[in-house]
Amino acid sequence: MNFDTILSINKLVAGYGETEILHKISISVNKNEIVSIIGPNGAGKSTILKAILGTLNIKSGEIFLKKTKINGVKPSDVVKKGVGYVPQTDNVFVSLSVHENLEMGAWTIENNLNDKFEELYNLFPDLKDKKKQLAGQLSGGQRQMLAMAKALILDAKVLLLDEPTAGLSPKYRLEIFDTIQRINKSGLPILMVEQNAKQALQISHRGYVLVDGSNRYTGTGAELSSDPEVARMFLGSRG
Amino acid sequence: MWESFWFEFINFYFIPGLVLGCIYALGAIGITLTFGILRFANFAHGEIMMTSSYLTWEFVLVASSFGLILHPIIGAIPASICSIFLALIVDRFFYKPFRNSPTIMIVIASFGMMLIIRSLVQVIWGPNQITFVKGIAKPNQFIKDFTSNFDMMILIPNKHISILLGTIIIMLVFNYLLSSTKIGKGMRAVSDNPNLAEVSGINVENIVKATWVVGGFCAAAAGVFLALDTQFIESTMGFRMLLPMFAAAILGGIGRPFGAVAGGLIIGLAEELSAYPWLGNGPVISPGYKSGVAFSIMVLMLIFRPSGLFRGKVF
Amino acid sequence: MEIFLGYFLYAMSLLTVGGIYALLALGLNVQWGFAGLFNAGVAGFAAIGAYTYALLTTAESQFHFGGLELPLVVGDILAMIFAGIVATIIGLICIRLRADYLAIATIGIAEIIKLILKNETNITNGPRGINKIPRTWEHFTEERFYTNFPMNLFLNQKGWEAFFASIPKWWWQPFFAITIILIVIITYFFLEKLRVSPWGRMMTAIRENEKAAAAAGKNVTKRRIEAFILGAVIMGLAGAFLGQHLRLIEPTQTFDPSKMTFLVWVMLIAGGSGNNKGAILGAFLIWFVWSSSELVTNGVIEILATMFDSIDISILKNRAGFIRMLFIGLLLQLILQRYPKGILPEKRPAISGKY
Amino acid sequence: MSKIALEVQNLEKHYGGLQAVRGISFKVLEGQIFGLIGPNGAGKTTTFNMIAGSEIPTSGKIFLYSNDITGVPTHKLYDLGLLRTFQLSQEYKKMTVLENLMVAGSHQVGENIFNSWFSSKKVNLREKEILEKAFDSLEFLGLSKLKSDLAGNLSGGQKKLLEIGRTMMTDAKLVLLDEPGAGVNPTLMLKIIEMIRRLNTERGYTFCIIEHDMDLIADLCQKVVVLSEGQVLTEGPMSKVKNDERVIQAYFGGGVDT
Amino acid sequence: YSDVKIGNPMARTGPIPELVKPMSAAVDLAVEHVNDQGGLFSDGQKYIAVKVDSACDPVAAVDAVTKLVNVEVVTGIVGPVCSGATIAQAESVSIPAGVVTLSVSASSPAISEMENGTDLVFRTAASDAYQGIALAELAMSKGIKDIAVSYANDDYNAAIAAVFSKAFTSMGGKITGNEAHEPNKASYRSEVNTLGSGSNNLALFAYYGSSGITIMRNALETGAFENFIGADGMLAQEVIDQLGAENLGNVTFTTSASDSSTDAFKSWKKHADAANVPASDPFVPNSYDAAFLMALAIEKAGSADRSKISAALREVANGPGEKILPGEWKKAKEIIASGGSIDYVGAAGPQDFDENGDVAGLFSKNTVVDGKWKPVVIK
Ligand SMILES: Nc1ncnc2c1ncn2[C@@H]1O[C@H](COP(=O)(O)OP(=O)(O)OP(=O)(O)O)[C@@H](O)[C@H]1O
Ligand SMILES: Nc1ncnc2c1ncn2[C@@H]1O[C@H](COP(=O)(O)OP(=O)(O)OP(=O)(O)O)[C@@H](O)[C@H]1O
Ligand SMILES: [Mg+2]
Ligand SMILES: [Mg+2]
Repeated sequence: MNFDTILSINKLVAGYGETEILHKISISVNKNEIVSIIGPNGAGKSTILKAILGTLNIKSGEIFLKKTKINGVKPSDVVKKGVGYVPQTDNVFVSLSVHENLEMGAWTIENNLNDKFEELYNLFPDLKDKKKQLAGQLSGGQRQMLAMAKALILDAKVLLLDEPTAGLSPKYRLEIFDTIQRINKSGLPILMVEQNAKQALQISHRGYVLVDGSNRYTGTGAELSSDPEVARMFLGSRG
Repeated sequence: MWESFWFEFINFYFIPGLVLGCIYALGAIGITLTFGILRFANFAHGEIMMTSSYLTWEFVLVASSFGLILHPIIGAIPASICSIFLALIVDRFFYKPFRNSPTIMIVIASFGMMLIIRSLVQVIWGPNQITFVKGIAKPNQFIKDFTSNFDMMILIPNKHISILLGTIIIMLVFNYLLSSTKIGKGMRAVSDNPNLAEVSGINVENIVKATWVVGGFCAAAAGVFLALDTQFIESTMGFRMLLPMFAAAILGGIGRPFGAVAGGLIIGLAEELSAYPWLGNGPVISPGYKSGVAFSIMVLMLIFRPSGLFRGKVF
Repeated sequence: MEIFLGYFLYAMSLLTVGGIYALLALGLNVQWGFAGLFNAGVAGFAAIGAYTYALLTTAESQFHFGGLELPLVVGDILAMIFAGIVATIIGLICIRLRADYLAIATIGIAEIIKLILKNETNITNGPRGINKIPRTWEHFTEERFYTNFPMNLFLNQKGWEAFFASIPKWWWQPFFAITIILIVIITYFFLEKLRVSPWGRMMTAIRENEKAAAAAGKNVTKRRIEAFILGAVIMGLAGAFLGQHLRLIEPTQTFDPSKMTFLVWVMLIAGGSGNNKGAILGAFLIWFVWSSSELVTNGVIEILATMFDSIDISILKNRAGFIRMLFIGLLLQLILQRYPKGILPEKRPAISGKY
Repeated sequence: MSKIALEVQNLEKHYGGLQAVRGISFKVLEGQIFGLIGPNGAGKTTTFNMIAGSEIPTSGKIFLYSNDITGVPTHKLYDLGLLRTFQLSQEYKKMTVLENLMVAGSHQVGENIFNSWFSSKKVNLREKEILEKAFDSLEFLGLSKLKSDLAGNLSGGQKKLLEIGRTMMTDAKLVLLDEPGAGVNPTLMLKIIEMIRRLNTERGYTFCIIEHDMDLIADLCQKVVVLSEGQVLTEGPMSKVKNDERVIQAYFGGGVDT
Repeated sequence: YSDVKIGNPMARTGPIPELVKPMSAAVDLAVEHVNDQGGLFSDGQKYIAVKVDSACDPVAAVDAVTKLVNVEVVTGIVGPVCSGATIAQAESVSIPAGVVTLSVSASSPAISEMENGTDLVFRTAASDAYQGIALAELAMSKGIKDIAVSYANDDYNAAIAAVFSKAFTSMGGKITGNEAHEPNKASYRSEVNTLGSGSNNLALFAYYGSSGITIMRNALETGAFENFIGADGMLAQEVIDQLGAENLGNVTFTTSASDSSTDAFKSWKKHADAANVPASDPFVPNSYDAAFLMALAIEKAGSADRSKISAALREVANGPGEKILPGEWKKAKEIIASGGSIDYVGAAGPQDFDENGDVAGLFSKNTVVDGKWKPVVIK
C-alpha cells in the first residue's frame, strides 16, 4: 500500500439487498489528490460513496481510511473519523434554516465556529442573505451550495462529493470547481463523482471511469480527457 | 352576580380545566416528540404513563413496608427512571426493527405494545382499581383565606398546586434542554432527515434514545400527576388519556413541544368549559358528548390549519 | 357425531366472522393498500353499515327509529350506500390530510360517530343498542317473513312451520357462511380486476407521488375520495353482515376501535397490504388465532396447573383474558418482525405477459 | 406567422416578504424550442410551477393558446396538452419503471372504475397502445433492461431520464423541462438533445427548457429568456444573449466556453 | 365422558373486570360445592364450568359462546354479565342451538321480551325496571323532593336512570337536571358543578371503576352535593377505601340483593366467608345461585341433554318441593335420586322464575357503617 494513500478501496463487492452493483472495484485517493469518478448513469458511482460511508452492506473487499479499516463502521463514526460527504440528492435538512444546516454540518466539532461560518458565507454569498430561510425553500442550486458548505465545515481527512455541480449555473460551477481546487490545495484530498466530466477531469489529478459496476479506465485527468474512446463514450464529445 | 360568576367560573371550571390541561400537556410532549422525530403516532404512550403510576405506587408501598412513608412524588423518581428504561427497552426490541420500514408498521407495533404492556400490568397487579391517595382533597386553607381578603376566593387543593408547579418546573427544564443544548438541535435534524443526519455524523440512535428519555420522563410525570388528581390508578387510565393527548399534540403542531403544552391546556379547558352553563341553566352540549369536544377541536384544526397553532410538521 | 357437528358449526362461525373481517380488510386494502389513505376509522364505517341495515330491516320497535321492515337485500344495499355517503362527506373534508393526520382525524370522526349513536337515543336506542336484527337465511324461519311475499307463494303458514320442523335447526348456518364467503370472493374478483387495471396503477401512482401524478393528469383529490368511498362501501356491507351475525349491535363495545379497527389493520398488514389475497388470508388467519387462542390459553393454564401444583392457578384463571391479550400482542410483534411486508407481499401486476 | 403557444404577462410570486418572481412577461411561439436561463434562485422553477398550476401566482396572467390558464389545477392542464418535468425527479418509488411510464399515458379509459370492470376490451386495446409507447420510450432512454425494477431503486441520473421518458408518453402540445440535463451523463445528453429535436420536428411539440448546460441551450433553443432576481434581464437568440455584458456578469461569470 | 360441562362466559376483560372477579369466584364456589358433595348423577360426574371471556362485547360474547356450544359442547350457559352481550349471544347462538342461558346480572328489561316461545333465557338478577322504582321510593322516603341525575352512558346505567327518573317524577319529585356523562374521563368537575347548581341531591348511576368514584370525589371536593343515592354499579368496598368512610355519611346505594335475615342468605354467607368471597357484593350471590341452579337442573334432568334443561330448571327453582339452601347439594341430590321434588331458595332471593324467566326483585339499601357497606333489605 502506498504510504501516502488516504483512502483506498480494495476489490469491493457491494450492492443493495441481494443485487450486486459493484464488482471488485478498486479505487484509491492519495494525499493532496483530487480524484474523479465518471461513468454512465447507473454505473454505481454513488454506490461507491455510500459504501465508504457505511450505509450499505459490503459483501467482500476492504475499505481503508489511512491505515484503519472502515468497512462495517457506522456512518456517524465514519464521519467522525474524518470523512466528509455530500450526497447526490436529499442533501440538506429541509425544515431547518440555512444556518442551522451549517451547524448540523459541524455536529462532530465542539469548538466555536463563528469564523468558519463567516468564511463559508463569504464563499457562498447567496446563502448569507438567506441565513434564516428554511432550506426547503431554497432553489435547486442554492440547496446544492448549502450542501457543499455544510460538508466543508468539517476538518475532514477526505471529502466525498456526489455530483457537487449538478444544477448549478455556469458561474457557480466554475466557482465550485475553483473552491474544490482551493480546498484541495490546503491539503484536503477529494473524491468526487461528476457528470460534468470534462470540467471535472480538467481539475482532477486522476480519474476512474466506471461502467456497470466495474473499473473500465483509469488514468490521470489529462490522459482520460484526451483518450478518444473515453471522450466519445463518456464525455459527450461529438463525432 | 359578577362576583359569584367569577367565583364559580374560576374555581369550578377554570382551575380544573387548567389541571387537566397540564396532565394532557405533559403527555402530549412525549407524543409530539415521537411523532416529530420518529415519525409515528405512538399508541403505547398512554401505557407508559399508566405503568409509571403503578410503579410509583409500588415503590411507596415497598418503602412503607420498611416503615418509610414517602410522598408519591418522591416515589415517582425511581418510577420515572424505570419508565424511561421501559421506553428504551420497548424501542430497542419492538420499534427499532422497523426504523426503515413504512410508518404504518411501527404504528401497528406500538398498538401491539399497548396491548402487551397493559396486559402485563393486568396480569401482575390485576385489573382492579388501586387507591393511590386516600380521602378527599380539601382546598388549601391558606390560599382560601388569603384570597378571600380580596373578595376573590380561590379554592385549590394542594394536589392541584403541586401538579401546576410540577408542570411549570418540568416545562422550564425542558425548554432549556431543547433550546440550549445540542440534543435539541440533533432531534430536529433527525426528525427532518434521519439518513442525512447519520451521514452528517449525528449518532441517530443516541438521539432516538434521548427522545425516549425525555418522552418517557414526561409520560411518567403525566401518569403520576393524573394519579395524584384522580387519586386512584387502574390499567386503562393511560389509554383513556391517549386520544385527547393526540388532539393536544396536533393542536399545538407536531414536533413542537410548546405547542403540545398550549394544545394540552386548550383541550383541557375546552373539555371542562363545555359543561359550563353558558346559556341558561344546563350545559350547552350534553356531557355525553364531552370527549367529542376534544375530537372536534382536533378535526377542525386538522382541516383548517393542519400545521397546528405553532406551525409544526406536515408530512 | 354430535362432536363432529359441533366442530362443523364452529368452523361455519369462523368462516362467517372471518369472512366479515375479510370484507373489512379488503375495504381497508382499497384505501390503504391501493391509495395510501390511512383510515383509522374502520369501526365507524362498519357501525354505519350495521346501524343502517338494522334500522331499516328490523320490525317496528318503541325503542328506536325505523321498523321499516325493508327486504334484507335492500338493507344491505342501503347500508353500502349510506356508508358511501358518509365517506363522501368525510372525504371532502379530510382527504387532503396526509398519512398519520388522516389516521388521527378518522379516529376522531369514528369516535364522534360512536358518540352520536350513543347519545341520539330516540333514533338508535342509545347505549342499549338494537336487537332482533334479521339474519339472512335464518330470517325465513321468522313468522313475519314466511307469511309474506314471496315465501307465501310456495307454502302456507302451516306448511312452512312443518317444513322448518322437519329440517335440522342449524340448516341456515352453512348457507349464511357460504353467502358471506361468496360475497368475499365476488368482492375479491372486482378488486383484483381493479388492482391490475389502469385504475389500480393510477391509484398506486397517486399513493407514491401525488405531485407527479397530478402532472400526469390525475385528479388527485377526486381519485382519493373515490378510493375512500369504495373502501367505505365495502366496510358498510361488512358492517351490515356483522349486525346480522350478532343480531344485537350497540355502540360502545361492538365497534370499539381498539378492538375492531386495530384487528382489521393487523389483518391487512400481516396478510400483506396492497395484496387482495393477503388481506383475505390475513383476516381468516388472525381471526382464527384470535378466536381459538381462548381455548388454547385455557388449556395451557390447565397444563401449567397440573405441572406445578404449588402455583395458585386461580389467579391465572381469573387473568386468563389478559394472558391471552399478552399472547396475541407478542404474536403480532412476531409476525410483524418476521414478515414485515406481510405474508403475501404486494406484487406489481405482471404487464408484458398480459396484454 | 405561427401561433403563440404560451404567453406570460406580468407574472409575480411572493413568498411572505420574499419576491421570488417580480413581473415576468414572455411569449413562446408554437413549434418553438424556448430556453429559460438564469442564475440559481432567479425564479425559473417558480415560473414553471406557476405555469404548470402547482403554485398560484400572486398576480399576472398566463395564457395557453389564448386560453387564460392562470390558477388552473395541474391535472386539467395535462388535458389541455401541457406537460412538465421536475427539477428534483419525482418518480413512483414502489412501481416498476415500465409502470412509471404507463401512468403518464393519455386517454386512459381504464381509469374509470366501471370501464375496468365491465369494458375490458376497450381497456385492453388502449393498454396495448400505451404499452407499446412505453417500450419505445424505454428503448430510447436505454432503460429497457430496468423495465421491471422499482423506480425507487434507480440511480439519480436514471430517474432524470425517466422524468423525460414521461413526456414521450403523451401527445403534449407544450412541454416544460426543468433541467433535463442535470446529472445526466454527457453522452446520453446528446441523445436527449436529439430526442427533443425529433419530438419538436416530427410531432410538433413546443418546448420550454430550463437548463444550466449551455451546450444544450445553444444547440436547441431558438430563443432564450434570461431571468435574474425574478425579472427578465434580456431575451433573444443565444448568440446575442451570450455576449450581453449583464448576462455574463450575473450568469456565466466569464466561463462560457461555447 | 365422566364430566358435565357448563359454559361460564363473563366479562373478565372489558369495562368492568373488577365487578366480575368476585362473581366469577362465586361460580367457582358453587362448582366446588357440587363436586365436593358427590358430583352429578349417580356416578358422581364432575361439574365443570368452562370459563371464557365475553368482555361485555357482543362480538366477543358471540364468539365465546359459539365455542362453548359447539366445541366444548356445554349443557347450559351461566352468564354473561352485561345485557348487550347476553342478548347477542342468546339470539345469535344459544337460542338457535337450543341451549339454556342463565344470566347472572343482565338486568335490561329487553331480556324479558326477547325469546318467543322457546323458554331458553333465564336470569337470577331482577330487571332494573324494579330497582329504579325501588330507588325512587327510597329517595321519597328520605324526604328528597328534588334531585339531579347523572348517569354513565352505557347500557346498564342509562336504562336504570331512565326508570328512576320516570318513577321519581310520577311520585311527585322534581328532576332538576338529567345528564348522561361519558365514562372514563379524568375529571367531571364541571358536570358536577353544573348539575349541582340545581339541587343538593345527586342520583348517580355509574360503575364505580369507570366514572363513579371520580364523580363522587369531584362532588365531595367542591361540595356541590350533600346527599347521594345510586345503584349497584357503585357498591364496592373500593369506594369506601378510596373516598374515606368519613366523607360518605350521606350516601345510600341500592343493590339487587338479598335479605340477610333469611336462612338461605345466612347459609350462603357462611360458605362465602369461608371461601373468602364477598357475600354481599353486587350480583355475587346471584352468580352463585345461577351456577348452583344449573347443576340442580342437570341433576334433575338426569343427563347432560341440553333439551331437558329448560323444563328442569323451572322445576328445581320454582318448586313445589323440599327447600334447598345454598351449599346443600348433597341433600338435593338425595331427594332427586329418590324421586322427590325440590325448590331452591337462593342466596339472592327465592329465585322463582316467571313466564319470562325473570325473578322478582329484592333490594337492599346500603349505607356506610364502620367503614363497610351495611345492607338493609327494603323490598
Ligand atoms: N436503494 C437501491 N436499491 C436497489 N438498487 C439500487 C438502489 N440505489 C441504486 N440502485 C441501483 O444501483 C445501480 C447503481 O446506482 P448508483 O446510484 O450508484 O448509480 P450512479 O453511477 O451514481 O448513477 P448516476 O450518475 O445516474 O447518479 C443502478 O442500476 C440502480 O438502479
Ligand atoms: N416555497 C418557497 N418559499 C419561500 N421561498 C421560496 C420558495 N420556493 C422558492 N423560493 C425562493 O424563490 C427564489 C427562486 O427560486 P426558484 O426555485 O424559482 O429558482 P431557480 O431559478 O429555479 O433556481 P435554480 O436554478 O437554482 O433551480 C429562491 O430565492 C428561493 O429561495
Ligand atoms: Mg449517482
Ligand atoms: Mg430551479
